[in-house]
Amino acid sequence: MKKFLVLMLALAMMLSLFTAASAQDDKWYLGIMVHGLENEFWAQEANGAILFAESKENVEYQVMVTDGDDNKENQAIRDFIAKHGQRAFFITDVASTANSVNFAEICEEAGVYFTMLWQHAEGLEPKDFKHFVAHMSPDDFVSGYNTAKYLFDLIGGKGKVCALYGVQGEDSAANRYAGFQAALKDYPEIEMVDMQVASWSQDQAMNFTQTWLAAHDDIAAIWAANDTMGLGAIEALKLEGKNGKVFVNGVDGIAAAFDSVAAGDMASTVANNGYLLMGYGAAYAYEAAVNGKTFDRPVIKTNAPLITAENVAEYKAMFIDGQPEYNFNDLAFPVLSDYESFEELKNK
Amino acid sequence: MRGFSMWKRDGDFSLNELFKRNSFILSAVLIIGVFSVINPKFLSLYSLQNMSLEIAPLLPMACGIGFVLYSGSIDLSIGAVASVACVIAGTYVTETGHWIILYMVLFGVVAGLINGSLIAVLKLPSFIVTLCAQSVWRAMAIIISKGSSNTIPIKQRWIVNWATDKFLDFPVILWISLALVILCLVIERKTELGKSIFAIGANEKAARLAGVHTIKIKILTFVLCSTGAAIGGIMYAYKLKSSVPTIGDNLYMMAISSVALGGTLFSGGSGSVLRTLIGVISVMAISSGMNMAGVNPLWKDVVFGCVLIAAVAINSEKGGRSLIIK
Amino acid sequence: MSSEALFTTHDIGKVYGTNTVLQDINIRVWPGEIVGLIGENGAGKSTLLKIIAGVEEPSMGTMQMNGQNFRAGSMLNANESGIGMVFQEQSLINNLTVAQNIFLGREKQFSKGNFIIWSKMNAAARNVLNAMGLEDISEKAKVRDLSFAMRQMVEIAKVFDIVSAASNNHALILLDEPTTVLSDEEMVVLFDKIRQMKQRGNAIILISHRLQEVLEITDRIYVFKDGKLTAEVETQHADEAILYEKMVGRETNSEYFVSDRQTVPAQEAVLEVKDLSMFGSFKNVSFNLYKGEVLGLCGVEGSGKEDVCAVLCGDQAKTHGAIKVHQRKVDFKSPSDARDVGIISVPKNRREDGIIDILSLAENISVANYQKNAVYRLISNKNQRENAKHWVRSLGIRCSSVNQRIINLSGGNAQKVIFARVLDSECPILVLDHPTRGVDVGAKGDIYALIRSITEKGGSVLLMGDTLDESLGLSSRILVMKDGMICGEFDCPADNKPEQVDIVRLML
Amino acid sequence: MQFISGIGDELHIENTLPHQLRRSILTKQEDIWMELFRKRNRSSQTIAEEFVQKVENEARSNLIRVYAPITLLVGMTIFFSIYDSHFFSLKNILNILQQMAVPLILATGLSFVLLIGRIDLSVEGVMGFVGSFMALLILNDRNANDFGFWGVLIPIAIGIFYGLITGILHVKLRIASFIITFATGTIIKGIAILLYDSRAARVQEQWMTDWSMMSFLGIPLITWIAVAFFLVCSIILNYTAFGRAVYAIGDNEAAARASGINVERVTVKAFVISSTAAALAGFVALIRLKFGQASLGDDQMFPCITALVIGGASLSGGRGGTLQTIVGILIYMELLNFLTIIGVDANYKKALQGIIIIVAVALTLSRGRKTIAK
Repeated sequence: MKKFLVLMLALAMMLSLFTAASAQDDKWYLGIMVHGLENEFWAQEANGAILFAESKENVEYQVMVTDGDDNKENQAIRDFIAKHGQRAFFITDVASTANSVNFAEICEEAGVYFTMLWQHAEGLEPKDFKHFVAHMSPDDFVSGYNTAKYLFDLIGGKGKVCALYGVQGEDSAANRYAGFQAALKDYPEIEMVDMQVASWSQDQAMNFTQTWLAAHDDIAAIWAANDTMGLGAIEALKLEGKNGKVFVNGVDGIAAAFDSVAAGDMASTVANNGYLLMGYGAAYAYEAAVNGKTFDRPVIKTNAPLITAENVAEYKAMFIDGQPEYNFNDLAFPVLSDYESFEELKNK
Repeated sequence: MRGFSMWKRDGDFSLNELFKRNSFILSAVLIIGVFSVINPKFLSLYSLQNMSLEIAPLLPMACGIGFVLYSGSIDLSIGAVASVACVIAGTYVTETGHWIILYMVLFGVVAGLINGSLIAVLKLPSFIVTLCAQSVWRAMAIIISKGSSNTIPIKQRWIVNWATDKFLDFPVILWISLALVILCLVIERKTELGKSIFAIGANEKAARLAGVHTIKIKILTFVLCSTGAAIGGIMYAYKLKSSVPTIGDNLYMMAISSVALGGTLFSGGSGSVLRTLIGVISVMAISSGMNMAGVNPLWKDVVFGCVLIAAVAINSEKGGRSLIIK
Repeated sequence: MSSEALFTTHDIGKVYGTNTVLQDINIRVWPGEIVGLIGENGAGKSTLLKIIAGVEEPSMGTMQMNGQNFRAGSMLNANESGIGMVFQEQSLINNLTVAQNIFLGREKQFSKGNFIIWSKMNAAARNVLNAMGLEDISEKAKVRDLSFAMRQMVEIAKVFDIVSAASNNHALILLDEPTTVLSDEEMVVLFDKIRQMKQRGNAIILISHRLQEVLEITDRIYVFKDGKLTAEVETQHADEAILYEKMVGRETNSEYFVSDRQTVPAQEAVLEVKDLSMFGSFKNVSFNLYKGEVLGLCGVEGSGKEDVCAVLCGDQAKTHGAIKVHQRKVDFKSPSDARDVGIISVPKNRREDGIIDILSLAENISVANYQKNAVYRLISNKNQRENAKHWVRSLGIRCSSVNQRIINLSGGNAQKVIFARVLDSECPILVLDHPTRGVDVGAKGDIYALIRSITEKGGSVLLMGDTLDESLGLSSRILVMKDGMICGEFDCPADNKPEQVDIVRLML
Repeated sequence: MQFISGIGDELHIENTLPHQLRRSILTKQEDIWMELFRKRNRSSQTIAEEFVQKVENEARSNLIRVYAPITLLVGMTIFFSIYDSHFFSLKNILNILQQMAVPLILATGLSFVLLIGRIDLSVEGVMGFVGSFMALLILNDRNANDFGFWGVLIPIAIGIFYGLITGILHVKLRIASFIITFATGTIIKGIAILLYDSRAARVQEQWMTDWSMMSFLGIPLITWIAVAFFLVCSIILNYTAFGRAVYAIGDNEAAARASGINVERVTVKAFVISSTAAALAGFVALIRLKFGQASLGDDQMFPCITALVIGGASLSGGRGGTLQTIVGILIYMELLNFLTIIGVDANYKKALQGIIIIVAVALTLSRGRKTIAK
C-alpha cells in the first residue's frame, strides 16, 4: 500500500505542474547535435560549438548525442524545441544523409534556425528552406581522395593496396571510400587486393591487416577510412616490424593519429577540424536567428588540411595541445576557396 | 497473473491484490511524473506528439517479441528484419506505391517462418538461430541499400506524408500501432494461439501431452514476432521518409528491454501486451525526458541502465520463490 | 527398545499466512525402529518431515535430537546432526556421475587443497553402493543413464551415507514415499536395506500411501488428518481397515473399487492395435479396446507397457504396426494428433509432464480443449472460469479459487485437475498412466468413481494401475506384458476377479 | 530361458528381465563397445536383443555427438588448408593464435555463466571499461598518471568487483540475467566514456609495447596469457566442488538446491568469473591495441557465445566445458580467418557466416522427438 501512496503523490505533483507556466526569458538556446562523445573528433566538434556559445553572453547551450541514429536525433531536436520553442537554434552533425531532410522539415515547421554539417540529402538545398541557414562540411569524398592519392604517390604509383571500410550503411564511410576509388582510377598500376569492413574498429582492423600480411607478403599500402582503423593496421604492422615500411593513412585527425604521423608510423591523416566546423556553423545559425542575417552562398566547403610529417607539429599544437582561437564575427574565415574542382571529379 | 485481469476476477477483489497485479503501471507514472517535475513542458502537446511519433514504430516490434518471450524463447533478429523492411519500403515505395506495405508484411511472415521452423522443427536454440538470422538480414539490408541510407526524393515525399500527419492531434501511425496493440491483446487473451503460447512457455512438456500443437504454435509465435518487426520497419521508413539500413541495430535491445521493463519474466509463461505497452511508453519517456532535463549525454547510458534495473525490479511479476529465474 | 528416545518433537506447528497446515505435533522416535506416517495428501506429513529435515522452519514448537534441543536451520545442519531426508521428487543431477551425486556438496573430504581427487571419491562411492547391495550400479555411470528405480536407490544410498557418516549409527532417516517409482522386487531390496539400517540402531520415518507396505515394514504408525496427529498405532495391532478408518474417518468398504458400477463393454472396438512395435521396447503388440471398457495393462517395469501407452498417445514414435481408431487408420506425429482423433493421456509424473505449474487452475483445465469455451472462435475467459468451476464442483477439487496457481495445490487435487483436463477434452479414449500415483486414499476413491462414470458414459480407458490390485479392481479385462510382448489376457468381470498370483506368475 | 542367442556372443545373460538387463548393460560399458561393431541379422530379434542394439545405437550417436565438433574442426582445417595454401602457413597460424587470445578468455569466462543456464551481456562493457580505465592509470598521453602495475591491477580488480555486483543484483532482485546484464553492461560502458571524457588515452608504457611483441616458442605472449587463464578455469571447473556445483545447477537447479548447494553463491561466483575474464580480456586487448577506447569490447560477446554453442555447449545450461570451449573458439576463428583470406565480399561475409554457423550447430546438436528447444 505504501507504493500506492507514492503513486498518488506523483500524480498530484504532475497535476499541480500542468498549471505552472515557465518564466519567459531573453536568452537564446543552442542545441548542439553530435553523434557521440566517446569519439574524439565528435567531442572536438562539440567543443567548437561550446567555444562559440561561451563567446556570446546571451547564448546557453545543450549538447545532445544521436549515436548516428535518426530516431534519437529527431526525438532530441523535437524535445529541445518543445523545451525552448522559437528561441532555440541548432548546429548539427546530422545523423545520416537521409535524415537531413527530416531535420530540415522539423525545424522549418517549428520555425527554428539551424546549420547543418557533413551529410545532406540529394536535392536538399538551404535556399528551399527559410530556416536552413547554411550547410558546411569538409568533403568526405575529398578526404578519401587526398589520402589515397598521397599513399599512392608514396609507393610510387604501383603495388598492392588493401582498404579498410567504415561502418556499413554510414555515409561518411561510403563517401570516403568513393573518394578512394576515384583516386584508384587515376593510378592504373595500383592493384586493389581486398577491402574489408572493419566498422571503425581498431581491433577488427588489426585482425584484417594481420590476415592480409599472412596471405600476401608484398602489400605496399593500406588505406583506412579513419584514424582508429589506421592505428589498428599499424599495430599489426608493428608485430611484423613493418610499421613505416607499409604505408597507412587515417582520416579525422585525432591525437593518437597526430602522434603516429609524428612518429613516422602513419603516412597521413586529415584534420577535419571540428572546432572550426561547429564553431562557425553555430555562428552562422546565431546570426540568422538573432540578427536575421541571410547568406548568398549557404553551401560551404570548409578547409580540411592533409596532415603529413611536414606539417604535423603545428597542427598538433593548435588542435590537440590547445584549442584554436577563432574570431566568430569573421564569417568568411572558414570558407574553402576552390572546391568546385572536386565536384566534377565526383561526377566522373 | 496477467495485465489488468484483476477487474475481471469474480468475488475475490481486494485493493491490495489489484495493486500487486498492476503495480507495473506505477513505474511509468513515476518516470513521467519525475520528468514533468523537472521540466513541465515534458507534458506539452508538442512533446507528447514527439514521443508518440517514436513510440508508434516500436510498439508493434515490442508486442511481437513479447509473444516470443512469453513462450520462453528469444528473438534477436527483429532489428535486422526491421532494417530490411525499412530499406525495401523506403527504396521502392515510390515505384510500387503502398502495396509495398503488404509485400513487407509478407516478408515478415516469411522471415518468421524461417526462424520458427528452424527452432520448432529442427529444435535449434532460438538464441543462436535468431542471432545468425540477424547477421543474414543485416547483410541483406546493407546490400539492398548499397551501404548507405537514402531518402525518398524530396519531390515524392508527399506519397508517405500521410503516415506522420496528425489525426486527433496525434500522428496516424500512432493510431495504427495502437490498433495493432489491441489486435495483439485479442490474440493474447482470446485465441487458442495466445493461450497455447503461455502454456508452452510455462511447461512445454505438459502442454504437448495435453495436445497443444507445440510445433505449429511455436512457428506462429515467431511469425507474429517477425511480422511485428517488419511492420515496425515499414513505419520507420514512412516516418523517416527514407531507407536506413542500420535502423534496427539498436532496436532489438530497445524492444526487449521495454518488454522487460513492463515486468515480463523471461522464464516464459507470464507477461502481457499491456505490460509491454507500458514498457515501451516508459522507455521513450526516459530518453525524451533525459533530453528535456538536459542530462549531460555522457551520463545517459548510466542513467538509462539504472532506471532500467529499478523499473524492472519494481515491475517484475513475482513468480514466487519457487520460480527459477535464469 | 532403548529407554531414551532418539528424536522427539513438542507441539510442532506450521502456519502459512493464514492457514494452519500443521499443529501440536508430538512424536517420539526410538533408536532402531521404523515409524510410518500415513494420512491423506495435505494432511501435513510431508510438511512435518520437511521441518525435521530443516527444509522448512517450524512456526512453533521444539524438537530434540539425542536428548538435546535441535533446530535445523538448513538441511546441512540437519545432516550434521544425523537427520537425512529422501525426497518425493528425485533430487539427483543427471549430468553428473553416481559418485559425484552421492558426494555432491561434500566433496571436501576427498580434496587436497581445493582440488578433488576423483579416484578417492569413486572408491568411496563404490563402498557406499556395495553397502547398499547395489553392486550392479557403476559409480562412474552418469545418472541420466540409470532407470528411475535405480536413481531412487542411488538417492537413498546417498542419504543413508550422509547421515550415517554424520552420526555413528544413530541417524534418523526420513523417507517421503520412497516406493512410488520402485518395481515390486526393487521394493523388496529397499525394505531389507531399511531393516539393516534398523538393525544398526538407526531410526526411520516413512511416508507411504501403500498401506500394505506400511503394515509390512513399520513398528509404529502415526496417523495424520488435516494437520493434526489423530492416532498412534502399534503395527502388530493394526490392519488396513483400522488405518483407513483412522485416516479418513470412513469405514473401508468392500466396494473400494466401486466394482458394482463396473460396466460390461460393448462389442464395438474403438481402438484396434495390430502388430505394434517400438524398436528395443516392445514388439508385435495387438489388442482391441472396446467401448466402455477399462483395459488394464500389467507388467513389471521395463516390460514395455509404458512405451505402449507413450506410442498410443503420440508421445513416442512406433517403429511399425498399425493403430486404428474407430476403424480409421491413424499415425501420430505428436500428442496433439492423438488428441484430435480422441486419445488423451494422464501422464505418469505429474510435476514434470502433467501440471502447467505457474498457470491458473482454469487455464490448466481448458488447455486440452480451448475451443470449447470459445464464442465465435474467440475464447471467453468467463466461460473458461465457469467451466473450471463446474469441474471443481463435480470432482470436489479443494482450492481457494479457479484463478489459483495449480502449483499450490496438493498432489491429489492437482491430479484431479489433470483429470478435469482430459475429461474436458471430450476424448472418448483415455490412457491413464499410474493415475493414482502419490494420491491420498480419499482422492483415490474419488478417482476410481470417476473412472467408473467415464466408462458408464461410454468412454474407454487404457489403465496402468499404480498397484496390481488397483488394475485388477478397476479393469474389466487385463493384458499382461512381459519382455515387450503380451503374454496373457484375463477377463475380470465384477463378480469373479482372477487371482493376483496367476497374473504375477505371468509377469515374472 | 536364453535371451541372447547368436553366434559368438560376448554377452550372455541368463534368465533376466529387460530392466535388469538394462542395469547389467549400463554397468558393462566395455561390453557395449565390443558389441558396437558386431554384425547381427536384424530380423527375429527378441526385445532383449533389440534393447542391447538400442543401447548400442544410443551409445554410438552419443559418441558422434561428443566428437562431432572436433571432427568438424579437423575437417575444416584440412579443407581450408587444401583450398588455400596461405591458410596453413606458420604466419597465419600464429595470427589465428594471436587473434583468438581475447575470444578464448571471454569464452572461458562465459562458459561458466552458460553452464548454469544464465547469460552475461555485460562482458563487453566491463572489457571496455577495464581497457580504457587502465590506459588512463598507466603511463599515457592523457594525464600524468604512472601507476605501473598498480594501474593494471586496480582496473582489473574493479572489473571483478563489478561482476560481483551484477551477480548479486541478479540473484537478489531476481531479474533475468539477460536483461540485468544488459543494463549493468550499459552502465559500466557509460562510466568508461565518462572517465576518459571523449578523448581515449594512448598507452606509452614501454613494457606493454614489449609484451605485445614478446613471444614464447614463437607463440605470442598474449596467447599464453589466454591459455593460462583457460587452463586455470578448466581446473576450477573439473577438479573443484564449485565446478561440480556449476554443472549441478545447470542440469537441475531445484535438485541442486535440495542437495545443499548454495545456488545463489555459486551463481554469483560464476558471474564473478565471467567478469574476471572480461577484465583480463580488456587488459589483453589493451596490450594488443595500446589505445583505451570504451568500444574496446564491442561485438566481442555474441561471437564467443556462438563459438561455445558450436563447440557443443548448451544455452539452457548443464552441457559444455573445457573441450567444448576450446574447440568452439578454434572453429569460429578459423572460419573467420578463412573467409577473410579467400577475400569473400565483405557484404556477403556476415550472411555467409550466419548460415554456416546455423548448419554447424544443426549438425552438432543432438535432438530427439521430445527435445525442448528454447
